[in-house]
Amino acid sequence: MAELEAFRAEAAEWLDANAPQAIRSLRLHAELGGNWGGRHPLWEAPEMETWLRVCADKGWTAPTWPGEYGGGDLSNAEAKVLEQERKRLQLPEPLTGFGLSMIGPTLLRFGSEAQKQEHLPKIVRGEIRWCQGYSEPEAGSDLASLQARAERDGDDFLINGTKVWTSYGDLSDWIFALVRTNSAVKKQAGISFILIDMETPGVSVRPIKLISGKSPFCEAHFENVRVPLANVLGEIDGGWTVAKALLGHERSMIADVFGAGGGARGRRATLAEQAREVLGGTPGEPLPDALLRDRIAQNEMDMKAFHLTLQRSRDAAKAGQQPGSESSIFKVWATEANQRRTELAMQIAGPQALGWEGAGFDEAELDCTRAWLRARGNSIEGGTSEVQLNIIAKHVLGLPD
Amino acid sequence: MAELEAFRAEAAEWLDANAPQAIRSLRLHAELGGNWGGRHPLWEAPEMETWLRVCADKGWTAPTWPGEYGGGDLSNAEAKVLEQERKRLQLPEPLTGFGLSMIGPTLLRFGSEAQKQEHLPKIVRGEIRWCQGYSEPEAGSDLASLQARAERDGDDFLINGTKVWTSYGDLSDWIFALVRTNSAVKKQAGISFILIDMETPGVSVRPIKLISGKSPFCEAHFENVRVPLANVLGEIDGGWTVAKALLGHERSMIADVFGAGGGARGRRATLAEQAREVLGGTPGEPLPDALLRDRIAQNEMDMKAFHLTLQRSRDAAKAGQQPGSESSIFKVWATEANQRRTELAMQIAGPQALGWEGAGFDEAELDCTRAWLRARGNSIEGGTSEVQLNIIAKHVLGLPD
Amino acid sequence: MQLVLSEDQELLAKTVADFAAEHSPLARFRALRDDADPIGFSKALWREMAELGWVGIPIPEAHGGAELGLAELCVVLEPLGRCLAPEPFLSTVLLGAAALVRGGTEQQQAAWLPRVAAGEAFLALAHQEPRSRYDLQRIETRAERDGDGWRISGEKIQVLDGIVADALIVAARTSGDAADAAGITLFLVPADAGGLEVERQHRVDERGAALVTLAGVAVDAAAIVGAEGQGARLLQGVVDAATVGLCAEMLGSMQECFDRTLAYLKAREQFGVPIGSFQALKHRAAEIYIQIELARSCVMAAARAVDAGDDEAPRLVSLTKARCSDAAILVTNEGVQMHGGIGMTDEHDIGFFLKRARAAAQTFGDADFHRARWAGLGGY
Amino acid sequence: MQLVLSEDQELLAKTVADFAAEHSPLARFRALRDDADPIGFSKALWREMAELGWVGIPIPEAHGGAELGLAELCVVLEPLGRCLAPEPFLSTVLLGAAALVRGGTEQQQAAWLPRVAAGEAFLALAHQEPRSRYDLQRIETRAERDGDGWRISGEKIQVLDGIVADALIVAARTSGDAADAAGITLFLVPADAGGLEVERQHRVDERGAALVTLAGVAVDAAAIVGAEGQGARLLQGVVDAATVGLCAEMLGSMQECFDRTLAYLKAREQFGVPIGSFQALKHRAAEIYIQIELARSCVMAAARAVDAGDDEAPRLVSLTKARCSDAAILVTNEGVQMHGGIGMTDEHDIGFFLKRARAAAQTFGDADFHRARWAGLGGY
Repeated sequence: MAELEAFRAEAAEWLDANAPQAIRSLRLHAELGGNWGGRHPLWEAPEMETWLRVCADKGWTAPTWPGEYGGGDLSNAEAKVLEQERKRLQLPEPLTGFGLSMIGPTLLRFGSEAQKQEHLPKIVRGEIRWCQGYSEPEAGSDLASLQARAERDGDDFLINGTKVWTSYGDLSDWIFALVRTNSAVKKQAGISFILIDMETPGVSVRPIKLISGKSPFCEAHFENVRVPLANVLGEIDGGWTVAKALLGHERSMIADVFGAGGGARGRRATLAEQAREVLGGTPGEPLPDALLRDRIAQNEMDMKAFHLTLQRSRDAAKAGQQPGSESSIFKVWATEANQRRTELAMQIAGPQALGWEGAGFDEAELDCTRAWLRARGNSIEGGTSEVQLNIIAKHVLGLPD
Repeated sequence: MAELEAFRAEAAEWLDANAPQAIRSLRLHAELGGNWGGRHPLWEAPEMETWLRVCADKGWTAPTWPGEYGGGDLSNAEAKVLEQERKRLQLPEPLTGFGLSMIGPTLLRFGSEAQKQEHLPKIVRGEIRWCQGYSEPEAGSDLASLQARAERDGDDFLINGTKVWTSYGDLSDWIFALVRTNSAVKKQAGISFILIDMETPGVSVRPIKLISGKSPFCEAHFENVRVPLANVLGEIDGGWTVAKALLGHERSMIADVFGAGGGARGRRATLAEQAREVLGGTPGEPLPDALLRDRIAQNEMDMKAFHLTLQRSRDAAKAGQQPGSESSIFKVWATEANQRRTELAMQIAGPQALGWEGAGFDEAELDCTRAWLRARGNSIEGGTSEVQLNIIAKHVLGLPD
Repeated sequence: MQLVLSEDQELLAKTVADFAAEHSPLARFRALRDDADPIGFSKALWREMAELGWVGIPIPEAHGGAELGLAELCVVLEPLGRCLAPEPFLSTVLLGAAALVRGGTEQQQAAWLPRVAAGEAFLALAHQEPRSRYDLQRIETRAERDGDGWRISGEKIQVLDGIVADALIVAARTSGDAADAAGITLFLVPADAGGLEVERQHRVDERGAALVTLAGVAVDAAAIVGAEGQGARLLQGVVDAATVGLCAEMLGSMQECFDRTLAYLKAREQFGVPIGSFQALKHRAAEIYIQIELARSCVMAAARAVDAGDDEAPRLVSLTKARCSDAAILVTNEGVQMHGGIGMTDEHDIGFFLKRARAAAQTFGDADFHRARWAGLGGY
Repeated sequence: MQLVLSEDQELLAKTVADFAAEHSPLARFRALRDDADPIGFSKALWREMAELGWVGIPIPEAHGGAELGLAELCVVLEPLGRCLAPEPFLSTVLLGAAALVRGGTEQQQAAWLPRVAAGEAFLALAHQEPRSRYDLQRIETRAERDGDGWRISGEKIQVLDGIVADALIVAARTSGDAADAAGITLFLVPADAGGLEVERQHRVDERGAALVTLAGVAVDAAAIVGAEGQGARLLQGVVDAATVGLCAEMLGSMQECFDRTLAYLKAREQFGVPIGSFQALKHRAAEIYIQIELARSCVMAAARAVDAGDDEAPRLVSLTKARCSDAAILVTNEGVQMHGGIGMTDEHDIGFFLKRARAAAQTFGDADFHRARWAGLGGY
């Protein structure tokens, strides 16, 4: 413990000494939300570039990764302390994105030495921004039925197909994708996990507009895209194993996001605050609309029960117990509670909830409308609610097929 | 029209002349609910026996049945007028029961001449009380999987098996039942519809107690019960056709019962009246509990929308249109709305809803508790809600298996 | 009251459906949106509808209409709801013209109704205000006497199709306080009146709506629709009937959304079988079907009750709006969910139904509001 | 606050579960009912539970208890809820003894707590009245000064296990009006006091309850539990903690009902396959599972918050009771429905869970009541 406290002091000192003044307490922009790096980076503030560089030099953009790949070589406990100190000093994360959170850990687990050497340092330094290519237009919940195919051509694969729901595909440099490399075997077999430079000829990306307006999602087309065999992560035809490891990770990320109240939630009023503003009444006294009051309480209680269940799951893990099956409920419950929240916000806003833009609606009202529409997707993306319920019924409850 | 009006005058005169004074405006007992006839009849009042006799003599217990079987030979229009006049004069039905409503019409459609001659006049005169033997302990919703079997023995069948949910089996004289007569063919084929005198040796009946207390339901056991082949209605192995005709009839009867607000509903307070009594507040003003008020309104509106749909269905039929698919919703909706009603009554009654009998609870409170428990069965009996939804999905919406 | 379409009504329904299929596929609605059409609908198509006699349905024969009922209007509105046709039936016919039919002077009727019936003039009802929510009596806009006439000042929001209206029927307070029933008066105000400003609002469902500002707008005594101070009852009657019309449109929209979803359930395969073979989705589809059938019965009953001036009409209106609001949200939520990812994209049409359903549900009172009204009318 | 069972708690849970399996299968509950047992539970079994130390869990060591927390008591109550064990934990321990632990004088504690811990004495709390519904402060029973002592008159209903209680803790009003918070005083009244009548009530869940009539029951000044006129707060604290205990029992019951239903879904065949293979039932089962898991987290959190005297405890209590009430009704309704016809028969056990769930849901406030309390505590 003493060592850890020594590290805390050291970390705090270093952070304080190296963080540019301008980024302290920097309020992150809704669209950017931090440093995502890449070949064409977008900076929240010019000093964010400096901040990334100094942290990357120290390996503290990826504190727990091995030093040989540019990481910080810290223990998990140290990394947690570093994180605590960063937050205490109100410093933004030096780097964020799917390189650090998704493909990096996967490379560490499944990558060849050459692959690690090639990709990890660039992730650590924020030089390459990554995106994910899993879903396809025709596959939906049946992920394994994917049709994008890679055909062997000498030492290369030629890739053809389409990926959808590729978040920030238009801003990314490399994509990790699932492609079919063998159609003679049954569905899950015959899939490979492959890394593709999006500057390769034949790759094109088109943003997807949602019912709520613009979105980070893109559709990526591959037309005879030539990729070296060496870019396959894991075994050829063995990509399903790699993908599954990553998918579980994604679902718990989604639950975490909603568990924390949704990405942009922090800046929004609570339902009770919104209702007080819209409906009036005496502060501290019951809201004048008993029905809305009851539903607001229900939604708050849904969220609270969810958070307690998250905590129970974590506490059990900390206590060294086997992970309980309760984690299977996180995705479906958190996303649907969020949908109920946004629908309730619409109902509270009443006639003022019907705006799309412009005159007669304030920013909070327009945000309410967009958030409601966006939330409809929560029970679809990252595994539909139906799939989640199937999983619970089969794997937790043991109900027969 | 003039003829019909002449009949109205004639019917009114006859009813008025022949109905014993004591039965006019007779309030029917909850348990008996009218004349059910049979070998051991139970009379609401002694004069009910006279009333049955004079009506049966005229064929007006079964007004539309042919005169040769003891019926009244009236047209449907005349029968409706007769019914109107009876109600206007506040006279009870002379006879009720499954003979008139279920097996009688089925005999008229599927019976041999000998069968009609044997059974119909006794039904008309209320001499034989009938019950139904369809369901079995192991079959549930999968009616066609029934196991009661009839094995040929000369000119007889020997019947073995068990029937459940036989309403008033302990008070009935004959039972119409489905039995398997051929197990070599697929499920629906190989079933026969057979008529059994319950005084035959080997028949035993045991009442079924429900979670709500005593019930009209019974379990009927058949052990080597000898029944002549001639008692099969329709073709041997062709009983499914007969049964289906009857089943549709039963489901619409159930919907009618709930459509009319449930059997005993007329004597109960509405939810709003109950809530006013329990919760107080100023009559005419909103109830003090806005949540209960909302749910009471919702339930009233559910019932109202259901009644309007029943009316729409009938109006369309009257207008000579093909029956719409909307009738498929009656059973599931009416029974579930009734369940919601009884649960809501429980919630309104609050701590006073928890009584079973005796001190500290008044009759209305105890009735509320029993009605709630009894209503849980509404979505099971006569075709579960799940089966009803399957039927809608398949036959109305055309969704694939 | 017969809950069945007459032969004439059946024929009308078919005519409108055929017309909608030919002239108003959903692609037209999308194009109006994508082109940022300034008024959001087609005046040419409106005139065609007028020529077919639909616009004039509730207008007396003496003023060029068909003098038919709300029941017939609902027969027209349901197929138009199916294709989300944005033409201004609600604003011009069900709110504007209806106010004149019910409360207008002979002079007002003669001046406006024939032109409305011919598809040449547009009307709008300006009753809603920033603080009124769904309460028709919460009106703060004031009309003060000014000689023989009046001067009106106030702010109105979400005035349906206010941007195209040639005249606005404005609810203003000539006496009493903000929530009083007494003291509300309706005024017919020409769109070119001095001090009147109309600004378009952009709604999630793309329907035309406007902010209306009245800065001492002068009108003469003949501008009053109905009786001075007695406007609340007239307004309630107009909005009740319009609510049923809106519900007919909602019924069409939810039926279409459901039909499209059903078709998708049958066509779309996952795990090698149509997703419509999954029992959980089947049961949910069956529940939706039930809700739509119940909503249909309510719409028919409410329209006929309003036409008959039945005492039960206000309760049936609230019954219908509560059911249609809840059903429309359920059906369209499920529509998007069952379409999966593609249902979330702007390029797929199913999302249009979701947006319209919510907007309609929160117009003229949401389900809570109408359940409370049902209870209140029932004395509890 | 750690939402995880300690090793000791895990061991306790297992001990109770084993004990329940051996001594209290559901058949015992059925037999008690069928035999119309006059008290509805087994005093012998109660003494065994006392010997195992469970009855004395919340009682101070000085008075023969284990001086453990509500968290431990919940660990005991959950397995007992699984087998619907009707022994008087709620009445004697969570209401009666808890009131003395929290508010009793040293003398009261010494007189009663050791005997309670030993399983020899029974207590009950008489607070509910015909007009009180779920409001703890709506008390009309009056205590009037009589010399140095008091005379209590009033009527109490649904006094849990009142029929066996050796003493009742009676909430009476020493000042103020029916709904006032101030003026409520708790009195410890021996069951043999003159003017006290106790009559058994028969409830749908077969749990012991009684009507208690007090006709000028005389008690001396030393009978007051807590401070005169300050009983509301004490009563609320006691009922809050008891509510969590009730929820732990409900959690056990709903888990057992669900386990039995799941087993039935796997075993029962229709149309040639297990009904648990039907996707609609699967999804409903998954929804039930979710509700139970959430309820479990809440029970654990509320018990720990009460033990810690956390400011958030009252909100967590209401969170827990609202969730458990709703979940218990859902789970048991579905339990009966999924069992089909047999689930409706008295001879099948699943209906017992339905009855108990409803009774528990409507004890100490239903879900609506606790959502309103949550909102009120949250300042809206």
